[in-house]
Amino acid sequence: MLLTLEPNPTQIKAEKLYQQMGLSDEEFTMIETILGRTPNYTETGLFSVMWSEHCSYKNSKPVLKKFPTTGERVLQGPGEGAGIVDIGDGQAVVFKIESHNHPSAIEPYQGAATGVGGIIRDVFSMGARPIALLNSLRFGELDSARVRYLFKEVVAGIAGYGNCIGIPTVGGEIQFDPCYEGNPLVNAMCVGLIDHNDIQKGQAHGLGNTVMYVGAKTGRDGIHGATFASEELTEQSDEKRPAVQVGDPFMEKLLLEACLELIQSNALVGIQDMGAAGLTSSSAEMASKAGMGIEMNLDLVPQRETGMTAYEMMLSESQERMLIVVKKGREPEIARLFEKYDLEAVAIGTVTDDKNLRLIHNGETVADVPVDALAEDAPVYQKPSQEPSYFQEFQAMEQEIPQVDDLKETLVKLLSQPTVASKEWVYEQYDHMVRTNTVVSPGSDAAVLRIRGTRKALAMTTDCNSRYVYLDPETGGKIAVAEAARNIICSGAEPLAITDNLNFGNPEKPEVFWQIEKAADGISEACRVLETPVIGGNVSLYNETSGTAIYPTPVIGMVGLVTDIDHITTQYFKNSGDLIYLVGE
Amino acid sequence: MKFAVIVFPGSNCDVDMFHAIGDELGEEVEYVWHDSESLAEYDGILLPGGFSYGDYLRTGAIARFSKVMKEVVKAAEAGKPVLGVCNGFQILLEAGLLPGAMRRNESLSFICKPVELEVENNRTIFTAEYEQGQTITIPVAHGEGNYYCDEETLAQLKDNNQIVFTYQENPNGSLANIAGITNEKGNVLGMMPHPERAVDELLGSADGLKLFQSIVKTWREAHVVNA
Amino acid sequence: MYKVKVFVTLRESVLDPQGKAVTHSLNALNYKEVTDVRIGKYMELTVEKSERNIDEVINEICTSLLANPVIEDYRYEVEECVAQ
Amino acid sequence: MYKVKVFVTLRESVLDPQGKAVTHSLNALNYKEVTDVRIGKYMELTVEKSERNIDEVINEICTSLLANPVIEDYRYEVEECVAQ
Ligand SMILES: Nc1ncnc2c1ncn2[C@@H]1O[C@H](COP(=O)(O)OP(=O)(O)O)[C@@H](O)[C@H]1O
Repeated sequence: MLLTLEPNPTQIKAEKLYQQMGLSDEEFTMIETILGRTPNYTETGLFSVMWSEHCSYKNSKPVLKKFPTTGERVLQGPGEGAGIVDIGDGQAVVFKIESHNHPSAIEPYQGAATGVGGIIRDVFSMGARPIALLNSLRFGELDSARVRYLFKEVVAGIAGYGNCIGIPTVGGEIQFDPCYEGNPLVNAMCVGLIDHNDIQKGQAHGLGNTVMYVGAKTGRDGIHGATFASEELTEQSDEKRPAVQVGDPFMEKLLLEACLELIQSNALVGIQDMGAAGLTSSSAEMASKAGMGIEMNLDLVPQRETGMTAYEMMLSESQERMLIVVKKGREPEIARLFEKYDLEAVAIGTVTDDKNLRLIHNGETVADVPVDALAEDAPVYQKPSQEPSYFQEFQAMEQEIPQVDDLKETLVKLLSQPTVASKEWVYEQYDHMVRTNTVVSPGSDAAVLRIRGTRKALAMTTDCNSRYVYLDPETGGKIAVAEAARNIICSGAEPLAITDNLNFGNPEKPEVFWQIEKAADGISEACRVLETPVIGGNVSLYNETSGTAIYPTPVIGMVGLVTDIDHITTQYFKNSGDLIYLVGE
Repeated sequence: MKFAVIVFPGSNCDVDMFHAIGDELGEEVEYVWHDSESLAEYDGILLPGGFSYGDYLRTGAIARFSKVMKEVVKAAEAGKPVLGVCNGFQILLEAGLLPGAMRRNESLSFICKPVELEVENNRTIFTAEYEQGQTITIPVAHGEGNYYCDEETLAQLKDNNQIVFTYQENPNGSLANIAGITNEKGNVLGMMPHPERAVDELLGSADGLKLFQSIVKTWREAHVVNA
Repeated sequence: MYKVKVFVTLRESVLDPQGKAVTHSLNALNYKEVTDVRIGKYMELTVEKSERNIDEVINEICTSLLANPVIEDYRYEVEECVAQ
Repeated sequence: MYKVKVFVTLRESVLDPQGKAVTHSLNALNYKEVTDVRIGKYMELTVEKSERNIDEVINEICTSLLANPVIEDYRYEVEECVAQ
C-alpha cells in the first residue's frame, strides 16, 4: 500500500492547499520567506499547527498582555506547562486550567476524560505531584435529551479519568443556559505541589544530549481532519482517522509515577508533555526555549499503527506521551527507570546547535525548519474590535427590581434551578477524598486540602457567571475574579494567584473580540487590586453554533493559602442559636 | 507489628494506607511491589484501593495474576491477617480468597461519600475493638461495589458469621447490604468502604482507626509475650 | 419477535486500552501466542414485531444510543423467533 | 493464525443493571418494541498457531481471565486465517 500521495511544494502553493490546514495566503508567504523556499507537505503541517490559535495565541496575545503576571510569590508565570507560586518552606503550588470543549461536544466521555488527562500532564511535567482536580462546565438546558446525555457523559468522563488515576476531584461549577446547547464547555484545572528545587523546565539544553520518547504509542488520533492527503487517499483511510482520542488513565498513572521518579535523577535535562500538536510543539518549544535545535528520526517513534507518514506522526495528538531530554550516555538508566513501570523510553533524537527542527523518516530528511520560526515567530494579529449594539441598549435600561409575591415559593423556584441546585449528583461521582488530604470536600465555597507534614493548607475554586460577563464584559470579568476570591477567603485562605480559561466565540467578529478585550480588562483590574496575578491559562475561541456565540465565559481558577489548618472555615451553619451576620454593602 | 502495603500498577490508595498505618496507627509499614516474591517478613498484608491495571476487563481480574498474589495466598493460608479494601477486596474475590463477585453499582455511577456501616460481627481480628452492632462512618468510593454471590454461599456467609460490615443505607445494590466479609477462617477481610480514609477527625471521621487497632491488638496478644 | 445481537467495537485506529492491558497480561501468563485482543460490547436485544422495518429500527438505535460513530463501529445479526 | 471471537455474558440469574438502563432509555426514546437488553463483552483475539490445541488454550484463557465463572458465561468462535 503506497501512502506517498502527498502533494509536492508546487502543488501546495499553486492549489493553495495550505488554506485547508488553516494557514492564510500571507502566512504562507511568510513561511516561504523564512525558509527561502516553498515548504513541503510535512513542513506546511508543522507551521499550520504551531501557528494555530491554540498553540500560538496569535489572536489573543494582545489581550493576554493586559494581565498582570508577576508578583513576589510568582516563581513561574505564563509560558511553561503551568504557573508556579511560592507557599513558603521551600514548597510551591503549581496550577493551570485547560479547555476540551470541542472534543467533548462530539464524544463527551472521552473528550472530558482526555481533557483531564492533558491538564494533569501539564502539571507533572513541571515536576509537581498533582494533588487536586477541579472543573468548570457549561451546558444547555436540561430539558433536552441531548444535553442530558452530554452532561451525564462529561461528568462520567471526568470521574472516569480522575478516579482511576487517583487524583481527587475536589471542586468545580456548572451553569446551564441555552447559549451552550450546541457548544458545551468543559474546562479542567489541576493543582500540584512541588519543592522549589524540583522545578523542571521544558528545555532542550546541551549539544548532543538525547531526546527520548516515553509513554503511549503514537496513532493517527486527533490529526486535524480536512487535509487533502486524506482526500487523495481512499475514503477508507479517512475513516481510520478519528478526531477524538481515547484516554488511558492507567497508562497516565504509570507515566506520572515514572516521571516523578525521573525528576529526582540528575540525568534529566528537560521534560514536556505532548499536548496539542504533540511531537511538533514539544520538540520545537523545548529547542526554541533553550536556543538549540533538535534532530529526530521518526522511524524510531513508537507507533501503534502501520504506515504512518511523517506528517501524521508529527501532528498526532495521541494521549499519555512525554518528550524528555537526557544527558548523553545516561539513556540505559532512564530506560530502566521506565521499565519498572512497564513503560518504554526510546531515544528518538539528539539536541543540535543549528536551531533547526530536522526530521528524518525512512532515511530521508522530511523537514528542516528553524525552531524559533515555529515556536516564536507566528504572526500576531490585532483583531478589529467593536462594541456590540446590545451593550448600550442594556446599559440604558432601568434596573429592574423583581416583584416577589410569595417569598417561599420564589425561594423554592430559585433553588430548583439546575444552575443553583445542589450539585451532589455530580460530585458524588468524583473521588474527592483519595490521597486523604481533602479537609473541605465539594459542597462548600472552596475546596481545602491540607499539606501533609505542615500546618498549611490550600484552598481552590473555579468561578464565572457568564451572564454577567455577557451583560457587561468588563464588570463581569471583575465579578468572576472577585467571586473566586470571596470563595477562597471564606474558606480561611489568602488568595495567591489565578489561572484563567477564556472561552469565547469567533474572534474574527469585532463584537466578540470586544468582549474578549473588555473581559480581560476587568479580570486584569481585579487581579491588580486583589494582588492575584495571572500565572497561566488557556484560550478557547470559536465556541459557536450556527453563527451564534456562547456567552463570553472567562473561567477563573484561584488558589489560596491557609497558613494554619485551624483557620479553615466551612459555609454550613454549625449550631442552633448562633448569630447570623450579613457583611458587605 | 510490620505491615506490607501491596502496590499494583494502578493502585492509588496505597499512600493513604501507608499513612494510616505509619502516621496514625504508629506501626511499621512498607510498600511492597506487585512482583515481589516473598511476604515472609510481614505480619499483616494490606491490599489497597485504586484501579489496578486500570480495572480493565473486570475489577481486580488482571491484578490477581501478579506474582505477589501467590505470596498473599500463602500468607492467608498461614493465618496472617489479610485486608483488602475496595480494589483490594475485588482482587481477593477474583483470586478466590473470598467467595462471590463484584458487579457495577446499581446506579451505574461511581459513588464517593461517607456511609454508615453496622458492625455485624465484632468477634473477628479486624473488629474486636468495635462494639457489636455499632454504627460507624466510613467513606466509600467505587464504581463496582455491588456484591453478589449465590444463595448457598450467602447462607454459608450468614451461618459462619462471615458478614462483618453491612450498609445502613445500601449505596450500590449489594446483596444483603454486604459491605465487608471474611473468609471462613476469619483472617482475610474484604470490604468496599475505606477505613484508611477515616483515621483523622480533620478529614471527617476517625472510625476506621479501630479496625487497624483491632488487628494490632489481636496480633500482639498472640505474638508478644506479656502483651 | 426478534432476537438481535449487536456488536460494538472501537474503530480500528482508536486506542483500546482494555485490549492492550489484556494482551499484556495474557503474554505475561505465558500465552505468548495471543498477539492482539480488542474489546468491545456485545448486546442481546429482544424486540417485538412492529410496523417499522427491523433493520431501520436497529440502525437508528445503534447510531443514536448503542454506539458513537466518532469512535465506534457496530454490526448486528437479526434472528426471527417464533413465539413459544 | 486464528481469529477468535469471545462472547462474555452475565449469567441469566444475575441482574444486569446496565442492560436494564439501556432498555429503559430506549423505551423513553419511544422504541417501545425493545423489551429487553442484555449487555456483555465481545472480544476479538488474534492467536498464532502453537503446539497446543486452540480450544484448550481459549478455554483456559476464558475461565482464568476473560470471564468470571461466578457471574459470567462465555462462548467463542474460532476462525482459521491463512497468512496473507
Ligand atoms: N463540576 C463540579 N465538580 C465538582 N464540584 C462541583 C462542581 N460543580 C459544583 N461543585 C461543587 O458544588 C458546590 C456548590 O457549587 P455551586 O452550586 O456552583 O455554588 P457556588 O459556586 O455558589 O459556591 C461547590 O463546593 C463546588 O465545588
